[in-house]
Amino acid sequence: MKMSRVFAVAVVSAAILFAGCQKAEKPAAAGEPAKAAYHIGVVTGTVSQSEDDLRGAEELIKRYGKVADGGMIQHITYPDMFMDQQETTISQIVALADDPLMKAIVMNQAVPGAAEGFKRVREKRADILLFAGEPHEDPLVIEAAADLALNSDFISRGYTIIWAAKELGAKTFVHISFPRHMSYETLGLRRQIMEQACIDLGLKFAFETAPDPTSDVGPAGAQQFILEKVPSWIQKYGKETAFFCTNDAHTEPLLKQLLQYGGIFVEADLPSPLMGYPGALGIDLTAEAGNFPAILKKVEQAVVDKGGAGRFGTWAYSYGFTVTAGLGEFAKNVIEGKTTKDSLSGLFDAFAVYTPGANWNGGYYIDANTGVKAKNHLLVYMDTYVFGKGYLPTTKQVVPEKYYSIKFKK
Amino acid sequence: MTKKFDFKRFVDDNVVVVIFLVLTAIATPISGLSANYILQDIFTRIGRNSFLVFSLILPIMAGMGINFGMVLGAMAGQLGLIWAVDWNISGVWGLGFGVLIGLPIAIGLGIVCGSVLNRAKGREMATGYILGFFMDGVYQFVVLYLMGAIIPMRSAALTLSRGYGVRNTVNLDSVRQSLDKLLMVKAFGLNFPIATYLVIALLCVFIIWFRKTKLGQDMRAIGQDQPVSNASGIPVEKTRIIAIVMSTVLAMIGQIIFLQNMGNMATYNAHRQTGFFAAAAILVGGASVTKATIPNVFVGVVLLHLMYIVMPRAGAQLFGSAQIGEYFRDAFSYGAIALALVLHAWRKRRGVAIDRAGMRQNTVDPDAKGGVV
Amino acid sequence: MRNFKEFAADFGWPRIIIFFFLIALFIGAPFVGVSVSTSFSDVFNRFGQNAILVLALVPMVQSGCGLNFGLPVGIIAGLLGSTLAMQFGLTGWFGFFGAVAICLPFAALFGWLYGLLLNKVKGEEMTIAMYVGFSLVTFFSILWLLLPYSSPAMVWGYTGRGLRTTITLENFWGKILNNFLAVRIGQNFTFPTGMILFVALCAFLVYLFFRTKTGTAMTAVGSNADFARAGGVSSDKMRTVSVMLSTMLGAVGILVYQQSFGFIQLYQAPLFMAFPAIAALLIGGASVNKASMVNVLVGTLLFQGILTMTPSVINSVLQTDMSEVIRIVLSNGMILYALTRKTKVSK
Amino acid sequence: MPNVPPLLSLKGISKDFYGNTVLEDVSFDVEPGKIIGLVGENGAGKTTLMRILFGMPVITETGGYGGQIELDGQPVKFKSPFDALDAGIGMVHQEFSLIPGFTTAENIVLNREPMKANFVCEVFGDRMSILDRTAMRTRAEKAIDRLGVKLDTETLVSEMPVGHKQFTEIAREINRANVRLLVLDEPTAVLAESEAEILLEALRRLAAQGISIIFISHRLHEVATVADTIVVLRDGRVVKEAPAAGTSVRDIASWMVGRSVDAKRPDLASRKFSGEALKVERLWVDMPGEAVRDVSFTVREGEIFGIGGLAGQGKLGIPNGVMGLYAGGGTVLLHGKPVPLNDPRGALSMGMAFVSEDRRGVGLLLDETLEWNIGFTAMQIQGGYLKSYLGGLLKLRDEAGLRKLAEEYIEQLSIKCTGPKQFAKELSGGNQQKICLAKAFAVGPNLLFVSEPTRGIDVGAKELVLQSLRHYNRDNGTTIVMVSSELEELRSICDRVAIVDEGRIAGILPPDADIAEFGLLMAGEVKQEAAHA
Repeated sequence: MKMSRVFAVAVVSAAILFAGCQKAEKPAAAGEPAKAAYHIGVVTGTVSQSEDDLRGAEELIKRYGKVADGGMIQHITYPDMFMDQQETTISQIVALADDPLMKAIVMNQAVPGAAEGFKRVREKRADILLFAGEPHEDPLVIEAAADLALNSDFISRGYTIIWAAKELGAKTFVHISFPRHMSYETLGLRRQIMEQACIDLGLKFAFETAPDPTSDVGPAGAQQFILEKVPSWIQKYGKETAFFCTNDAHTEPLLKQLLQYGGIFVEADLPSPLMGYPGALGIDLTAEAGNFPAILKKVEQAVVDKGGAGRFGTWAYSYGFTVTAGLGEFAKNVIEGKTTKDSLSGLFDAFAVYTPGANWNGGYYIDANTGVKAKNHLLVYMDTYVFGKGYLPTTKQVVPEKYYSIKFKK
Repeated sequence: MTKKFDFKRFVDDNVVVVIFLVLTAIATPISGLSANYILQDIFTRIGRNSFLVFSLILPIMAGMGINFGMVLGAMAGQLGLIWAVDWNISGVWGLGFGVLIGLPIAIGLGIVCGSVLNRAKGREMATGYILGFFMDGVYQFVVLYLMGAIIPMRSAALTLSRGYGVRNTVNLDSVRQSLDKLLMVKAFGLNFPIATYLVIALLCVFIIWFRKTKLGQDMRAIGQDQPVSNASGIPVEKTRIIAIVMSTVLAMIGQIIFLQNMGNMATYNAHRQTGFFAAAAILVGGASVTKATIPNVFVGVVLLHLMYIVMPRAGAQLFGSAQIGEYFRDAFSYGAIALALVLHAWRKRRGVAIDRAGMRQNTVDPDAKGGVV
Repeated sequence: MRNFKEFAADFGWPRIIIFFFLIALFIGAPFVGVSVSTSFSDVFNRFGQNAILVLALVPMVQSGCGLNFGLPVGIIAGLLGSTLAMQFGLTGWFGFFGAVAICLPFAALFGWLYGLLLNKVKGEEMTIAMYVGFSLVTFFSILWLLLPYSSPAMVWGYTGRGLRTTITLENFWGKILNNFLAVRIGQNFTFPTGMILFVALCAFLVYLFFRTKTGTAMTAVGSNADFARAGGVSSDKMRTVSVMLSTMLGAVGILVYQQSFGFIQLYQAPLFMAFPAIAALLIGGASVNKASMVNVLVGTLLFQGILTMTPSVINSVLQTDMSEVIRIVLSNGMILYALTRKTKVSK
Repeated sequence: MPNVPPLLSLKGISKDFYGNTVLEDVSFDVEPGKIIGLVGENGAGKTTLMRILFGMPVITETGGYGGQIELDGQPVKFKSPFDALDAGIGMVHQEFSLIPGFTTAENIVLNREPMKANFVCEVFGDRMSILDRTAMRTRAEKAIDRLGVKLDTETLVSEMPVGHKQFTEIAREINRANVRLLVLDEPTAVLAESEAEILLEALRRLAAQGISIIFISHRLHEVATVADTIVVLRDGRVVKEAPAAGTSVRDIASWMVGRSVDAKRPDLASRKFSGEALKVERLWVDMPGEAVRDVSFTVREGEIFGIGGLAGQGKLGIPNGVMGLYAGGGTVLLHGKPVPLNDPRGALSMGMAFVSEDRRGVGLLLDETLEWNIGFTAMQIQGGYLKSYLGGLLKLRDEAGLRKLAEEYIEQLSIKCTGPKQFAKELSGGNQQKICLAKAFAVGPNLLFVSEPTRGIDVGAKELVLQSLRHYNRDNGTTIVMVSSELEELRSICDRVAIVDEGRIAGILPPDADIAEFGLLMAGEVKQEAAHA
């Protein structure tokens, strides 16, 4: 009885697999004319985790078609509970390498498990380009696994955000985060740089803890905390205070409360016109769907109506969206031989496709501990756009050299 | 046992397995993944997961249901690995060291867990589940606040820069896949981690052997009828604790095997869902909360993970959206456990009703069966 | 002394400890720069926000179905209610009560099905309820993406399809209960009169229900199912009614929560609602098979008090973020305590 | 062998529970290889005696016992059943204690399995030894052989017929190496006649092998055939110890139930009944342990109808079946109208009420107030004690009405309590019983079932309870069907008494009939005639 069951399962599984392969090979035999010569795999979060990243992937699909329809893009998502389910994340990445036509994998955000997934892909298929957007793992770990890692410039922005806050009239700078994020080298180091920049630029720096949305209180509990705390923070620090939080889930309630109680918001950790504002303000964007300049305009109108002119900022284009789409575009160009994978200008060209008219800046990551400049780890940022005021020339600012040598330590 | 193969009865007895077979049978071709990839992933996952799933067998045998308290064992395993990495012991030795450290912790936690479950007879599963959450808090306290502060840590790469607490992700490069690669055999274009398989085979042999021991027999007896076992002099409470301790220790080893394959460890999250996945696997494999066998484990691991591999892609292809595939996978795995539990509970009640009806045949005079029931 | 001991045994040591812990937090708050009036305001606010969700557990406890780990079932119904009301463009009072009106039939239907299921699995309700909740929430994650919602305020801005993770209620019925007759004292203290009144109304209705014939029968079923049967009461029917009631209260509870919170939260959010509610009820002194209005009110106040105070006070005192750990240990410890307590009900 | 002491000797055993004497100066001997037939009514003290012999913890918890138990002439005092087992005393209980998923052999050697030691035992102890399956089977076969029955050692208990389970139990007891005395408590109760025959034969074989047996059974003819000596217990005393040879079943029956005073019922003549209140035809009820197989009887209007019989024979099943608490079939007519079976609400709606024998399990809401307990059924079935509000839209409990009702009955039945708000669990057994009666009275029933109304309550309360039943019958003319294990009680209050045996009515007698007649009916000796009763 027992053995018969095992046997039955084995037989049926084999049958399924056989059937599966049969079917999988069929389209190839049919030989559709519009078939892409190679494929690019894109891994993002779901809408509930990070909308912009996913929209970037959808944009790529729109441009280059999805593999199922003979196009180029194979899009998959990692689990919402990515911290608990790394096994799935890794499998999903490796599954992309299963496709013999796969030539590149773009992952944004590269949540924990990405490095391991990349390692496995490498072992199997050394020819696949592996791009990691906004990696969560330590820089040295992801640099070893990926062809290119790309962060928002946590060093330069550590300075520029403070600079921008000062431009907007802030006297105090409040950094909201929690231990899990503070244990990320990228986020923890940025916080130290911000603290230093505050001292140098004459702002008061304050650190506030908020619950981690991935803990058992969930996003709801974390957001509730922000909703409750912002009024008392404003009281404590005054209205001329710029707030910054490291977590997306915190951003929305923070913006909502800041618009109501006063306060300044330079830009989100992963800035985007879609980040926080539409949700916090309940903006109707149906007419503008897919068009960033239009979205920006609409959001600006809403913020200005709320009396937030000159106090609230973002990037004109979504960072998450651009990284997904831009890295995809870059991968395509590299595969087609239009550029090389270590070309900085090639990358910015690819980004420019999705961000017409915006200024990008950035450079290679230098490990503060070793002083070694990484060849495959880029840090990028663009100009801050302040609602009711226009662009701040963030990218034109020269970040003093000393910030690059601050070590992650407390 | 009827010799004749009764299809209806087979389906009836294996409803969960059949449902999964059908689902994956539909999903696999849709996913468009190659057989080579699926097989390779399945073989990897068998090595990675089945040890964890095995840790559930003994408590089921002892009538304690699914031991959701096994996450305690997973925590012990992680503590062991943290030390192994901290002491920079690499390769298989590192794993052995981790097991050695984890062993006393797992035994201690197992005794705690067993004692708690003895106080909650009849609702062991829910209690074990909550106990896992509770201990998660304690674990966080130890790893996040005590390690480096009170418990000395050597490696700076492991400690948070604030001086105490372990980093969010522990890089297990020093022991990464050391067991898997000890004896990796390539055949038919696939890699087989033979050493891991040997360990699992050894565990199977152990379980088969254990069933034949006096202790195994006692556990089976307790699992079926506690009062009778008690009356015949079997120390019920103690045996139940032993079952949980063994389960916790196996889960500890299982988690170490799991993590060595994963290559890195989410310090504060990796253990959270081990109980959930293991339970899902064993239930999908056709086990019930009262009966589980070795084939249940393998069938379950294969089917559940086959679903995990193909379902997100199949969902993505089917709905034209990657994220729906992902939600699909989630919904199905939760749904599968719920369904399996419901079916078992329902069948148990139906079994009792049938038993009563059977007894009625014995006790009630057939002549008297004039009335309506 | 003996009296105190009896009282303590009756009230339960854990509760007394938590009570004094909370008092200590309030006393300590000013010294670490946490405003007491703000804290009080937050506690009242959270109390009103969560009380109905805790209340929703009572019927099922009373009818002997145990702790409703399947509370997300009711919450999903509530989410359907509020999203549909929004879709239909209802705002203000009309919006809130419209949402209530829409969610109730859904909740009744879900509750009925859920009740039928639970009747089939007597004795293992809690474990199964947990997984039923999980699977329903994940299933609805798909539906939130696929259902043809079109109101611009709630769909993803970029594509205009699928619901957002969080939807603001600002222009609909956000804070509508909170602001009704709200009393402001000083700068930091606001008493959400309307919400507390609504909670009181719900609690009173439940109280009344338990004084009706059906309510009496339900209590009897939970207290002694055989007695109830011998008294001509169908325990299956009573259990189903209690599950429906619990689900409906859960639906209304999430609506009250949302209006105070200001956002509708979809996708994974409902998963995180059941455990705090259960912990609160148990902290209030309920057991797995007996719960009263007092348990609900005391428990919610104590639990939400701890939840509000620990992050600010403890973290300030210890200069760490230990509150997370304290909360996890405390709330799960409470549930564990209730589950392992030798049942007081004499048989 | 005059100089050899008897195997077991009970000397002046006495026992009381909180002043309530259960056993008084019980003495008898058990010689090696002899079968003692122990008979007595329910409550005669058989179970308590066996508990004492077995060292059950409940005995020491309630103050120990008086007298002395001697084994081989040496005084012994067992602290736990395991001590008794070690001393060579085995016991087969009425309800099976077998592991359903184990085979015959596994059950027979349960927790005494032969083992093969291995190296692991050195570290982890004996429990890691491997079971020696072959030896297990051999040992089981040996035990089965001693019984002289046919049993497959590899059959699962759950798939066995009842008789085989019983044999497995006995085999398990005699499998012990040193077993010398076997106590069998109603071993034939669940067996068919042919199976019982085989069992008796097996017992004889065992006795021939030198094992002494104490055989407890209500089937007197079995006792008479198999036992060497018959010991009759009544009201905690040994009333007779006689050799089985030459003793008739009728003698045993009258010793068992016989009391010095015969019931005098001068009132009987004045009781007149007209019409038929309840008619039960071919009723069967599936109540575990109290199965009713085929019962027909008629109760007259205004009558107090008694149902007696030994425990486990099905007398309790009758009211429980009629009231729909257990699955059953057949025809029940109340005043000519059919009563729906398996539907408690239907039965209650027809105006019947039931005071359950399971006071704490079914009769009361222990965690609720007296008001609730008394008024519950009246509220649920008749919609009483509800107050309308908002023109009938809302109906709430009428707390005042409930309190008044409770106070009334507290007064009327002189229930000792602090008031209507007291919790039911805080009352004494007798007062709890009165609450149950009050609950039934509160419905104003036209037919009242009372099951074991005096079980477990003290003498004074007993009389009060019976008195209130009598009064209720006289004052309201309510028909009462009373089920009780106490024959005396039935004879003192009922107008007619039916005796149930093995799920059937063995006979119906007037209360002042000869006591021996009752005894014979209980012992199932007159089944043939009973069928026509």
